[in-house]
Amino acid sequence: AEIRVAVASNFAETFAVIATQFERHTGHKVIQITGSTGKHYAQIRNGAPFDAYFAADAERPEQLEQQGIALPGSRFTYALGKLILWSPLMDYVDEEGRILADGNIRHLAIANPRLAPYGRAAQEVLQSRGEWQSFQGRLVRGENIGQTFQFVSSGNAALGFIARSQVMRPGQSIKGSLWDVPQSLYSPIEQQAVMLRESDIARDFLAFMRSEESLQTIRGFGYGAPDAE
Amino acid sequence: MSSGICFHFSLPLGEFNLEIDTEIPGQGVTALFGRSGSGKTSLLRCIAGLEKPPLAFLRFNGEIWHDTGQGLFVPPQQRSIGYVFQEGVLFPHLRARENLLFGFKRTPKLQQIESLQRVVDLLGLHNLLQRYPYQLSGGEKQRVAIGRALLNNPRLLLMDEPMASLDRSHKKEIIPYLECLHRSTNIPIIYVTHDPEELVRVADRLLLIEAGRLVAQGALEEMMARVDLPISRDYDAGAIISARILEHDEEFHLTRVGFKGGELTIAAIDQPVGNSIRIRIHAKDVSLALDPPGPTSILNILPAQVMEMQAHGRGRMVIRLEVGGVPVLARITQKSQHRLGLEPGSKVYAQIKSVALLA
Amino acid sequence: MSSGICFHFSLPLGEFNLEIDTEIPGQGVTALFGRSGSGKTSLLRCIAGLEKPPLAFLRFNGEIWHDTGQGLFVPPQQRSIGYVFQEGVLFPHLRARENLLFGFKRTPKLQQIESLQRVVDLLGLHNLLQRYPYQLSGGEKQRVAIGRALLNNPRLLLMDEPMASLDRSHKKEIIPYLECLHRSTNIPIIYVTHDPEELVRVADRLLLIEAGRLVAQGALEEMMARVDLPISRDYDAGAIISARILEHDEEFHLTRVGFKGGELTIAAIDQPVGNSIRIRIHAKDVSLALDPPGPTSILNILPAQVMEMQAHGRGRMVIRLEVGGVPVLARITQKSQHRLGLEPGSKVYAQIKSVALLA
Amino acid sequence: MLSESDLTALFITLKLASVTTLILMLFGTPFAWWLARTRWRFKFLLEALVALPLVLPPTVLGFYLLVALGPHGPIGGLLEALGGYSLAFTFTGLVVGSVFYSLPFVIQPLQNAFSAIEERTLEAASTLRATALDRFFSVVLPMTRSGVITAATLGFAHTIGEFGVVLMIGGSIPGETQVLSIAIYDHVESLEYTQAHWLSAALLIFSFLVLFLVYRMNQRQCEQGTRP
Amino acid sequence: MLSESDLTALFITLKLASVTTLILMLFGTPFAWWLARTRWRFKFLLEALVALPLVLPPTVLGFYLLVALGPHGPIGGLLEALGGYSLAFTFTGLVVGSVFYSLPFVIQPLQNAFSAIEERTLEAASTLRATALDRFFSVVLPMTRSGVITAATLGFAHTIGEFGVVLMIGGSIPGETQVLSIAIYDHVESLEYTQAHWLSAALLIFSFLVLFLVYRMNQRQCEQGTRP
Ligand SMILES: Nc1ncnc2c1ncn2[C@@H]1O[C@H](COP(=O)(O)OP(=O)(O)OP(=O)(O)O)[C@@H](O)[C@H]1O
Ligand SMILES: Nc1ncnc2c1ncn2[C@@H]1O[C@H](COP(=O)(O)OP(=O)(O)OP(=O)(O)O)[C@@H](O)[C@H]1O
Ligand SMILES: [Mg+2]
Ligand SMILES: [Mg+2]
Repeated sequence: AEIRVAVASNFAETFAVIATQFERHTGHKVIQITGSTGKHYAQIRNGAPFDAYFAADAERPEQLEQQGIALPGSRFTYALGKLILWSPLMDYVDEEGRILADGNIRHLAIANPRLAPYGRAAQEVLQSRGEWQSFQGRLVRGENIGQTFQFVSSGNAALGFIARSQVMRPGQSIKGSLWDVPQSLYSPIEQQAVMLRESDIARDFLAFMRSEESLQTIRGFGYGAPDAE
Repeated sequence: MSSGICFHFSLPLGEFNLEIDTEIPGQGVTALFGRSGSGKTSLLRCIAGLEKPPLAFLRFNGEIWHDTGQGLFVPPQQRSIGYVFQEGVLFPHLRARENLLFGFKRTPKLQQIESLQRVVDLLGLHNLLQRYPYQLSGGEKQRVAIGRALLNNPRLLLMDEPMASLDRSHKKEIIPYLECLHRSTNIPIIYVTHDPEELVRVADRLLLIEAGRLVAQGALEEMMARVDLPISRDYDAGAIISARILEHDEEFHLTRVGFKGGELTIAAIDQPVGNSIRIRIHAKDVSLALDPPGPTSILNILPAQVMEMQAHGRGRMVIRLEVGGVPVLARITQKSQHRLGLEPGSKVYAQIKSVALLA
Repeated sequence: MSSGICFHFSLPLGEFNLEIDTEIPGQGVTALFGRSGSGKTSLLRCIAGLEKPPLAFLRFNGEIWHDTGQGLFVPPQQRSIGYVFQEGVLFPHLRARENLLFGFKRTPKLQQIESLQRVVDLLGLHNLLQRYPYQLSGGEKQRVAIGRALLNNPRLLLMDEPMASLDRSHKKEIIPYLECLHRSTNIPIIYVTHDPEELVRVADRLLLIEAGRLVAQGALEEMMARVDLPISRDYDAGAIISARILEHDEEFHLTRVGFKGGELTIAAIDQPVGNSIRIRIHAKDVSLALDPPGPTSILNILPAQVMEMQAHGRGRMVIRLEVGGVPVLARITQKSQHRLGLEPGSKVYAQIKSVALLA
Repeated sequence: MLSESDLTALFITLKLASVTTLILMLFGTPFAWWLARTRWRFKFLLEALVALPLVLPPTVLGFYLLVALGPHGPIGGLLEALGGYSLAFTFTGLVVGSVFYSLPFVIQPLQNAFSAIEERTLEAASTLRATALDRFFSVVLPMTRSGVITAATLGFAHTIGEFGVVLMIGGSIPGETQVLSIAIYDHVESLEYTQAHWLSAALLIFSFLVLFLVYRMNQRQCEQGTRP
Repeated sequence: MLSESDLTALFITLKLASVTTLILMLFGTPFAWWLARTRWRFKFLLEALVALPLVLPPTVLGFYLLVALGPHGPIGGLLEALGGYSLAFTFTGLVVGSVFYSLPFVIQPLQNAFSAIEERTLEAASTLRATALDRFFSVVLPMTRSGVITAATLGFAHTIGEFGVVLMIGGSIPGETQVLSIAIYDHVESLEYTQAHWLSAALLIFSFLVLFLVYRMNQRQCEQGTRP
């Protein structure tokens, strides 16, 4: 049997690893549909045939639950996003983020705060450091965190706030230089999942996602693992 | 009643108004004659069904093709006509050969009378068949357009100045073919031309239009012999006479023909003795003498009587003679008329240069 | 050397090859004559600069317009020509008036000689000025095209069958204008036509081409009096004679003219006594008699001598006469020649119908 | 290089582009012909309507189409009420969306090409026994070939590259509605650049070959048929 | 209803569409003319190249443009070496991207319209003292007006609706590179459906009015000029 799961783009690679493990364990098939959380939300509301929804935030799964579209009680946080300030150049970003005070930065890439939780987090960081105003006009905003990464990795923006999961791979060191933004500077980026259609496989899969094996993978990709409830 | 083309069209075109109501015979060649802008093309278009006048009636040999009263309209493609447009209008994407065969291919097998070979021979298109229209000269295009209409195996042929840009030798080949065509197959032809020679060669009837209105119509003989029509002002007046072949003179390549008023010697005609032919005598080729002339190069000298005289332009007269009851026109100067003292009733000798006779 | 149009073109077009090398005078009307597809249009296009033959040389009144040897090419827009296309080619997005003025507006002020008013009057375009080309009849389009070329104030006028679809009364208005144009302004005109009457009216010189090659050229008089050219087969041979006006006969609307060989009476000419004119005597309008004829409607009877005789088609002869040293052609039947016992040296009377004389 | 799912996406893309182009040419041709020939006073309204899908961002257009086609939307609701079958997230839905979105790219070149045909040429054909349909196929189409090819190419290419609409109403379900453009997009989004490059290159080369052949054939024929 | 930032986005969108259309018409017209007239054997290669941007999903195209414009990319590197000025995230960059992406929509209708002009008509104009440029403006343009209008409309409309490329290389900087399509997209993505509806409606109505006027004028003139 198979299930279809809508997955936020930023989690796609991690998800694929876990899904493969699940398939190997159970013999079931997981069809992964990658895309933007906003689009998936609109599609689900309009009857998209998905069994589960792995969003990039907590808001939309919650709304689906309230609207009675998601199965009540199935919602859980599967990963915590970690924000970093990153540049592909070695030794460019320091470990405290002091580089942000450098007035010569032409472009700082962030995700659109209105669309992406990573963007909201980046805004919080800049605001808490009192640098939000000074960056107005120099901020380039990606539609999602993936695009933000492209701005930076292509060198068009010197540096940007991206997700740690975008540069980290299990067992590899991160290329370039980064500032691991302390969790205290932004509210947690909870990525939540819900079940949309009741089925045993879906239930098993969501459970597998919370298994230690999976959490390890999630951590390996640079996410924070949710606290065990 | 059932044979004949009967029509009435009332077509406004901007400031111009076509308003024609008449009937023409369902066979033979009817020439449409009139100045530039008089409505010849518009009339042909109405007959072809390319214009839809607010008021229209058209009956072709008993079939009703257009009747706005009844709301009846037979579209052009069902009329089996051949239309040679004034401007050629070949299909630019087709080679000459495909242009020629366009209508032919769409003709029901049983009605396919004309053959490509014959038309190509007639029009001298052998070397042109593989060419696209842009590779043809003006006259070549026109010939292809004529061939295309003929190969459509029409029941009615509409030709709008089909030979305007052809040289005389091509015309000389095509005209007899048209004569033959309407004689052998009885297809009526409506023919627009400005060339008097073409007119006389091909036409049986004449329809004269001016500013969208019918001015006169009738058999070519009558019309050409009329002195009151604008056509005799612009064109060479002349009488047309029906005659019969009497004898061939092989030595001098001459043919003797007889008509009601006597006999004439004309250039050799390639038809058997006994055949009926039409000949034409230009008014300007006829001179008059009071006495029978002595040795002269003029072969045809016939006694005649002056019937009617009409001034014809400055200093000129057209004299209607009768030669044994057959009208013959002569154009002479007023001075000659005066000098010879001609008046209706005068007896004269009409000197007709034999070579001026046309078959 | 410096006045005159000297050209040499070598242009391959598919299987056809234009290969012409000659010089024509830089004034007067040169008629281009040849069968359909003989290369008349192609030659005009070369002269206009619309074709770029691999081998080309063209000098117009001393200016070099094209010389592939030197790599010199003056584009059409800098040649100040007027080109009347065989197919009209009006601008479909412009009204007749704007079409007429297209070249005029682009002519330097000082060279603007022609006026819209004059051209519109001449061509009878008053009611058409506001029309778009699709609202014009075939002949109307052609007239606009002629007007457009005239209003371009050209130094050289190239006309490709400009009057093919015009009726005779329009032609009669336009031809004298062209005569006048090239006489008063000295603009050379190269003129393609299939109509012998037009030819004789407008042309000073004739260029005969066949299959892309020059067959003969010369002054109209000479060419028309030659019996060996195809043109006299297809067209009416005839002599052209220069004469001088002697006297006007107001009563009978006649004019007496004198030429080297004697005097002729012709239809009244609207020019003062003393003027030089050219007249034409069609061979077929001349008949011969051995004795001086009695009272006849023929006004012009001149003593002549037979110089040369040539069979001309089956049963016909063309006789070259001399009337006081001036050549005159007569076309008669072989039978007449035989009957009258004509041979070179015979003395005859040439009877010329006065009305057959053309100015 | 190309995974199996990529190949599936390629196949679906081609299927979608072909079906869409076919439908557009089938229905667009008579419509464009009518637009080119009618003298109707208000045809400019229709022309403006046809061009309208162009101005909305495809994703937004897709969003509205999704809402309309979804079970609560006017069209989807109606369909559901009739046969209980929603178009969203199906291949048919993709076709509907693409047809709608690529409409102007097909209609406009066709209409322009058709307008250039002179009435006289059609009249000549009609005197030569050709019916309206016959005239269309034997005169209009061959004479407007390059316009027709442009229309089909633009329609086809645009459907291949089309993305926003398809993503929105298709739901990117592999093997069903995930087309190539979405697959590439996904690869880029999930930082799988190598695959993205490969797929893009494949798409480009393939498309270039198709366009190449089409234009080449067109040029050949044009050289024969008409003086350029 | 419309916030100030929406209005700014509207303004930038119009500016972008106008500038892009202007550039495309300025450079596209001679190019299309050349394509329509040349007998060059390999022109079909160019034609295929022009149509190519169509087949890539805009976001992907945008991605590659972004890479090309970046300091390590061919274009960006060159620019940097020359004057040290990057195009990414600037209005100029948007213009470059839009021009590139909307090229086929302008070139193809123009080329088709130009091909329909008969050589003979131009020859007539040249015998009437019109130079090549004069012929182009006094004969070609008026005769191909409806093709030119189609080209400009498609180019303009497509730039307005364009989104993927603009998003990628623009960086959505309010007041500089955030265009309307992105604003609408943002509204949809952040579930602010009301604003999205308003903006879409405004865009549609505005565009409809523009198209309406354009087509209406065109129809009027056509009725005068040529038999339909
Ligand atoms: N592009 C071409 N390709 C091949 N042959 C051509 C091309 N253009 C013209 N020809 C041929 O060249 C010859 C001369 O053409 P041209 O138009 O000069 O003739 P023309 O003397 O003007 O004839 P017409 O009196 O019929 O107008 C014709 O036989 C024509 O078929
Ligand atoms: N669409 C139109 N709008 C206005 N007037 C028109 C239109 N079509 C034709 N006419 C006018 O109608 C008249 C008759 O045109 P038609 O083409 O029948 O003339 P024609 O006798 O064939 O002339 P030609 O010998 O010059 O070809 C002309 O004066 C022409 O200007
Ligand atoms: Mg006419
Ligand atoms: Mg010619």
